[in-house]
Amino acid sequence: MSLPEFLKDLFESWPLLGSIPLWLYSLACILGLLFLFLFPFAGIAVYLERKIAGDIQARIGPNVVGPYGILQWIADALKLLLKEDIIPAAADKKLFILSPMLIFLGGAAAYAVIPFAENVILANLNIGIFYLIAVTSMVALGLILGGWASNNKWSLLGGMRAAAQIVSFEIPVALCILTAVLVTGTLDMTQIIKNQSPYSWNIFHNPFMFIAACVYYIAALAEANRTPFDIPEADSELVSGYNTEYSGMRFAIFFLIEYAECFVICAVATTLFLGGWYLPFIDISGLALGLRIPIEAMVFMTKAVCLLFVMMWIRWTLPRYRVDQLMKLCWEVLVPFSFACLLGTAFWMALFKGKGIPELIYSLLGWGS
Amino acid sequence: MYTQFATILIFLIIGVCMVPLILLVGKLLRPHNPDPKKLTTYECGEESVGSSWVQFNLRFYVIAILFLIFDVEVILMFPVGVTFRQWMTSQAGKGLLVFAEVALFIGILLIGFAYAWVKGDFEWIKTIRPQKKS
Amino acid sequence: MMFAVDLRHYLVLSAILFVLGIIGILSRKNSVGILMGIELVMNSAGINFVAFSKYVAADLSGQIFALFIFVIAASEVVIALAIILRIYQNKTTVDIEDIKDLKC
Amino acid sequence: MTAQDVFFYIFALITLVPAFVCVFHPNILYAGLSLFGSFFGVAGIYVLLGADFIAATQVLIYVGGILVLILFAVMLSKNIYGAKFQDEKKKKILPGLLGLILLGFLVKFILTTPWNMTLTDEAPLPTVSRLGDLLLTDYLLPFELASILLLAALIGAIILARSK
Repeated sequence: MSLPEFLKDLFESWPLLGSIPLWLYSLACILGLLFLFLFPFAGIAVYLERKIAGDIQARIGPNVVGPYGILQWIADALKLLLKEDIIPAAADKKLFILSPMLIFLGGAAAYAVIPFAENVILANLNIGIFYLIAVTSMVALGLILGGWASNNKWSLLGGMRAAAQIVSFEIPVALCILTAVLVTGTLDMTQIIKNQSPYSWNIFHNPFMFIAACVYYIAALAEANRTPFDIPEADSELVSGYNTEYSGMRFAIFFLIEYAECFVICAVATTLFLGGWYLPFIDISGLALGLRIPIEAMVFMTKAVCLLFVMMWIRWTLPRYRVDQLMKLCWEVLVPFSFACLLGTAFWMALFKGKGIPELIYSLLGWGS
Repeated sequence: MYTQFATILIFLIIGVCMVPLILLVGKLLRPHNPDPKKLTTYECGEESVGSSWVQFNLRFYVIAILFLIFDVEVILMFPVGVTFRQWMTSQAGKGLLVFAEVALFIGILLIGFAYAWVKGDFEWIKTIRPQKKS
Repeated sequence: MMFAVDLRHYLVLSAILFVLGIIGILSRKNSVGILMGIELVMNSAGINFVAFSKYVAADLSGQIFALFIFVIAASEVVIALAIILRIYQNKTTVDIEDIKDLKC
Repeated sequence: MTAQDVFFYIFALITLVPAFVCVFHPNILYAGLSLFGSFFGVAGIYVLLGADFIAATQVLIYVGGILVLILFAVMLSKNIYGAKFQDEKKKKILPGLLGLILLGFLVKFILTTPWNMTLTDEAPLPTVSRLGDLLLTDYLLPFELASILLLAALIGAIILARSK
């Protein structure tokens, strides 16, 4: 059940809140998700990134604004808000304004299907993960327009390279998600998690799934333009790629969406491969609903934030790929691997009738759980 | 199903009008004094040379072709992937038959992938040959 | 009742889209624009198939056809744009007026 | 006038107005962009018809794939001597007239023929698993032929597009 329906049933008996129509609940949930989760979390992710970068490079990182620099991201946001926002005279004004909209839509709309806990998912679509792939493929369009509209040779090349990179890394991402769908058998995000259990996560289902998880993580890293794959923003060559001409709040949107997409990648990885809100071997389905949902949300968030930490860790340790190495990596390493995982998982399921390694071990040991 | 998609529609509407809202808030708060010097396109400080709608060769396009063909293949595979588990767990006899169908579908397209690989279409051409001036 | 949406409304909508596509194909000079017209025609066919699959035949055969329309549309666009860009490389123009002589 | 009818008219507008702009706008890049809006309208129509998987496929293939290809083609085929995409000086009266006549015939046929439609108003069921079963059983041959078609399109396009 999706969050708006869950809240409506919860507040059915209340005098005032009982009569509110369902779409008003979803409106409230959407605004809550955007303003209470997406923007603050993106800001905190920026702060985390700079702290981790500082730690890796043996320096302190932001610690001036607020205790340990926690309010640094608010200061950044306000600064960007007050910065002058120029549109270059030679730029194509309409496209210049349209491009951040497309990119924001592509990045933010994926949050509608992220399952934080049992009933806490904004839209319980039957085609959850497929909708997510469809929506994130819109970002490539926004990048092309952004690069083209700013009428700047480097941002044009940066935009084209970013679009080519996102477009070509979408194939391994889609194939690895398809491999996970083969194992779980549904596209509905909450159902994907329910098909797993605290004792058998998808990543251990069969060896090919483990490889598929790694390939997914790497390819999704590249799709979000994160180092070591952030060729478009390669400061040495392309100044700052497609968002050279953007300044002020418009640039903040590009910046914010990059971190929003990073969290989407980690959330999808936890949902598909790491068993969503299930603790490793502790079954908490017996607790009361009111207690279980916060715990599940915390478990889901800890897994996602750990993956986010790994992403940031990678960013400040690995050097950047060249463009031809990047394309060669995608088409000559990741795509063959994901095809192999797809066929391997299909063969494994045909052989063992859909049972994974955990189930086989349990049936051997006679637990039969 | 309609309620879920209604939520998605509301989300998209809010998403679309969120960016102008933020920019509007920004527009109210920030200074606005455009001067021609500031509005020139940024080229590391030098004067920008020539129009930027520069021409580039076709390797971006080859990438887009490969993406679209394999995207369509993945899309055809998604419904099959969803019911794959049912076929495997329930009808015992047909397990390998369904796997053969899926393997044939993917195998045919892997031929195209191998062709593109052997013909070296994945290499990102390092030297850009001068455009043939007509 | 005029407003209760049924099969005819969807068919009228896809007819209008189809005609817009035809006008686009006939009136465009730029060959990439002609391709956009073809995309509109393909979309209108898709709407017809899915509308029939809901209102007339209860099974999903209409949606399967819509799925195969995507396959055909994708491969058609890929080939057509490859031809257009190949012509552009030789004659540096995409206007159909200049691509009339048989030898590029 | 249930909610679905209202949404039908909204999505019909979202489909037709950008399609109209795409056909009649002189600048080819803006025409390509208005296709983006019309593809979203068509995706909304698919949702109203209960085809959720087809709607997501429409967004993924048309917006994420074909439109990217068209925009790449438009940018790659920008003629060098700096003409700013203004290319439409052709008159649009004749095609417009022809289109209107065709539209008149089509609408007449649609409104007169008795369609034996079954008006069911229960909420549409999810379609993905039924599509998968159909693809694997009744429509297996088209499923395999589709991959051959894609193979042919892939190899043909690569040979053509390979910049020698």
